[in-house]
Amino acid sequence: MEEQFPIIIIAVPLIAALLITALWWFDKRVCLPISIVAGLTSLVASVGLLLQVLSGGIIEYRLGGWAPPFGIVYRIDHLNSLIIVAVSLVSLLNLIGSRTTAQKEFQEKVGAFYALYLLFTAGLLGILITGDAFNLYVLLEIASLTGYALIGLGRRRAPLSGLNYLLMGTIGASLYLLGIGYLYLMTGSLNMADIAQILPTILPSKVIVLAFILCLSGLFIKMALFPLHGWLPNAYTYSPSVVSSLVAPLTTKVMIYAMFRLMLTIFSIDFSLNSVALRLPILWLAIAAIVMGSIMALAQKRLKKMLAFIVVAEVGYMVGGFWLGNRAGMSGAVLHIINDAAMTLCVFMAAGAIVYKTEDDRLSSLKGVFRKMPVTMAAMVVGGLSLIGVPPTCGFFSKWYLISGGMAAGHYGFVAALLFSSLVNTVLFFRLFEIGYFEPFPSGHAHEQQGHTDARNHSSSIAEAPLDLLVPLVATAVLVIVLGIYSGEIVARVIQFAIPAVIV
Amino acid sequence: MRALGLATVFCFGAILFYISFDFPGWGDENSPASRHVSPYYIEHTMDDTSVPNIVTAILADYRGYDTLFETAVIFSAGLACFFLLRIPERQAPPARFYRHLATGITFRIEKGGRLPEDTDEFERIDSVWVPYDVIIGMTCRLVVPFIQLFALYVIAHGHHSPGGGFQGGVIFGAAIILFAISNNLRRTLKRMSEKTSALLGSLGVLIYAGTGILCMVLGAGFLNYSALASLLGVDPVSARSHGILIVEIGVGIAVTAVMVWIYYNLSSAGRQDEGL
Amino acid sequence: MIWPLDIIILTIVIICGIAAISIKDLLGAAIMFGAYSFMMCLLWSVMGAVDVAFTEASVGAGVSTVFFVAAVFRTTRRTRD
Amino acid sequence: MEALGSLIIAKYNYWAVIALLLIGLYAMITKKNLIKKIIGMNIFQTAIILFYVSIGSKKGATIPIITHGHGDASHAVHSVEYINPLPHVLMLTAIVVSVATLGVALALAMKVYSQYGTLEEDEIREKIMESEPV
Repeated sequence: MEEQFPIIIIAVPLIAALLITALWWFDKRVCLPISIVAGLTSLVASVGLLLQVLSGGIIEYRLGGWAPPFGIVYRIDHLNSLIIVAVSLVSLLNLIGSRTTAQKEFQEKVGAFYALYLLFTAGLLGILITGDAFNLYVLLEIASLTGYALIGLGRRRAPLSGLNYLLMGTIGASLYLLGIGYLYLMTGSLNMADIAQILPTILPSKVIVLAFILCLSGLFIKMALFPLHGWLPNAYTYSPSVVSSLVAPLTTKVMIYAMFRLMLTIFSIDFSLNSVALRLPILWLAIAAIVMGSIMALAQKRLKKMLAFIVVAEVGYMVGGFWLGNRAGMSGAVLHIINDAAMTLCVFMAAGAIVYKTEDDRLSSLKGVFRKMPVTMAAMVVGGLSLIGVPPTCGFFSKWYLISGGMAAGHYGFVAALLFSSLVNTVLFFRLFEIGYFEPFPSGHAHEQQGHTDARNHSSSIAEAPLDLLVPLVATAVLVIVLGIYSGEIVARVIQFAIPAVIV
Repeated sequence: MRALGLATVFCFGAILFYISFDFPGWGDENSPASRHVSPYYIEHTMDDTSVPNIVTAILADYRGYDTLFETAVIFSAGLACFFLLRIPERQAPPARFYRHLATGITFRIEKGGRLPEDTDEFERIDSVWVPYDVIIGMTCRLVVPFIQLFALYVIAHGHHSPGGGFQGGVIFGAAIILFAISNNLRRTLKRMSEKTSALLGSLGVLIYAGTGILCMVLGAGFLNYSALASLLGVDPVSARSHGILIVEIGVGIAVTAVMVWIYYNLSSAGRQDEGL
Repeated sequence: MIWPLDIIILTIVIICGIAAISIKDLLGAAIMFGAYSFMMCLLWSVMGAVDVAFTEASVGAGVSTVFFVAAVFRTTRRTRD
Repeated sequence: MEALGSLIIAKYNYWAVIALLLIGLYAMITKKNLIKKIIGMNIFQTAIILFYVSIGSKKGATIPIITHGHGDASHAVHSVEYINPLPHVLMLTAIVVSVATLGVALALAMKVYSQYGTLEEDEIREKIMESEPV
């Protein structure tokens, strides 16, 4: 059983999605239990896999029993086993919180929603686990296709932004496919480890450099690195809340993982950082992403759009961390993938709860929301503090690593951008807290002047989000703090081994 | 915008063109692509899987995992179209139109009244007059079974000739779509309802994934068809060949159903009425 | 692989591609796209990729075109570019 | 002259791929009509498929179906006699992915049309500006 963990992680959500599509025509209540069981199985298997990797090192799983360059293999090391756990956990938490909101948003089509949700999760987990460059493309497409559909069913501008995302995303995936084609043309192989072995024999080659650039730019589009982020803000803003709290924490992070896998395993780390003169340009792009994302977030009047621009800035953190090219920066970036998944889930879920209750996410309509929804806003505070980078929340620790990486590399622009972004996040969240906490509820004027029971009751009555949304939200907020407390442990026991030894 | 687009396109093109001079020549049998992995497939397919069509063998066996997810991609496309477009019928329309098939006279029934669904003499239409051509409808009806037969041949003969689950499935689906275009969508829905197509779609992918799980249960890895040998009572190499046939049938069912499902939703904008 | 035939079909493919994106009528564009796919399928069968050509003939030239036509019927034929 | 001729024969297929890639990309960037953009996207994808198929081709080789399949066990199979089958397999997958993407793209475009009554991007933008000032 234990040697089958890698496939269980992927196959169980896939089969559950199929079962839901079939059974839901007969009974609509089966969707959520099946999905949760599938998510839980996947999580248990991924934790088991992480423990196996920790005790025994790299695991290889051959699909169809064929040896690597000929068949497809899974290759699980410290890096992806850690991120797999994070992704399946985030997906499960959001799934548990989806019952009421999904029912409200999708009504009759809720079965299709859960099936797409599980397919999306299976696609992302497949990207993380695979050791085959072409297989990554197929799973990328399954994750994106379900993502487009989920986003397209939101309100107002959602179909248009979904279509925009689809067009951009398809260009991205196609560029990646073209890059893999160039690699295949020169090496004749599709297996990542095999390509990595062949590459040194044919370097230097212009075709390989172009292949690297094509793959990278395809992934940059998919991860919404500035200036290719055009699709992201609208897509995340107008999608249904339960979808944005699924897509926002996961898609960009998994794409960043794919970029790191590309740098690390396919093209060697030495080639990507030193042979191609891309390090500085990409670092500056990352800095631009951080700065522009923060500035654009300041300009927004809607909560979800503001959070979406913060996601754009966070992408800059991680990309920059990897391209700093030293141990601290890379550890920080890997740690930030996990932390950012947790804290983005936290703030987007809290935003989803607010939107569920108030039907409006304009910042001006959030007056008095602390009194109305104390638990939700407490979670939002934890998430916000983590995005700012206040200890002991997890955001502080990864940012610490990133900053010390920037110092060690002598790249002070990156350090300055990180500090600037923290500052802007402080402004953003404290503005939010101020509106929510100090500004009176819209009917509060009466309360101030006449000071009587009617208005007071109205403004102080608690109208909290439903319990099945609150429990995972609180769990996420706790997770944000726990991750922060144990981040030293995570770095020492897992991430340390994920970074190649040549990096100091 | 146009100038910027042109500039981007030309830069991209110039880079690609410049790099193309470093490519190995087109059709060069000594290029790395033809030297490294692919000779193994060409030389060992017969011994490993006993399938002469190398493409089928790689598609369903060596890289069968890719194909599983490719089927899942098409399945999620069907699901996505349903999810995005389908408009469930909430209330009865103000008036229903029925055409008497023998005479072509249209009846209009007001206030939610309706004729029984299973009548052969009348058919429901969506406006006072819907174009209707006996010759086209009849001809296509005659052609459809032959196209379906060909589709089955393509699926079954994928081991020895070009073809397989995808091609056969798409042709089978195209036959049903042809029926839906030449007659109308309601009549097609009576023969293959939306529920049927959704069930068949998930059944098809389930056959594929289930085969993989079955191999796993029998003690080999996921999708390692040689584990089926004990179940089928043949040697492991033939078991691979049979395994390929099973998954191709699954793919065929899934692709047929999903193509029809997507067509249902696209052609009627999710209302599932008369179609094109 | 017969390269004069190959070049002729390639030229037709490129012409069909340009036509498909420049016709000022969406139904026409959809049909041109079908022609493009069919020519592409011929090209691949000339190059020996029979399975790919078969798939493209059924998927690209067949079902994709039907989807395009269905979508154009349910929306509009009008286009300004 | 001789060298130029052989260069063209060795590369013209890749150049055609580049031309098609550019046609698709151009349509996706500059066209305002959503269906036109989707057609451009499809051309872009087929161009990549053509690229892979070109990688797979081999001079003087036949289609990748083994003749003398069953029965004649003594007949050795030489890899130079058959076209490289691996790119074909990959491209079967890519074709199916492209039709799946096409279906979803058209569904989204139809939703956009039912919402705004037009498929032209600039007209849609005008309608958005009218209906929802931030």
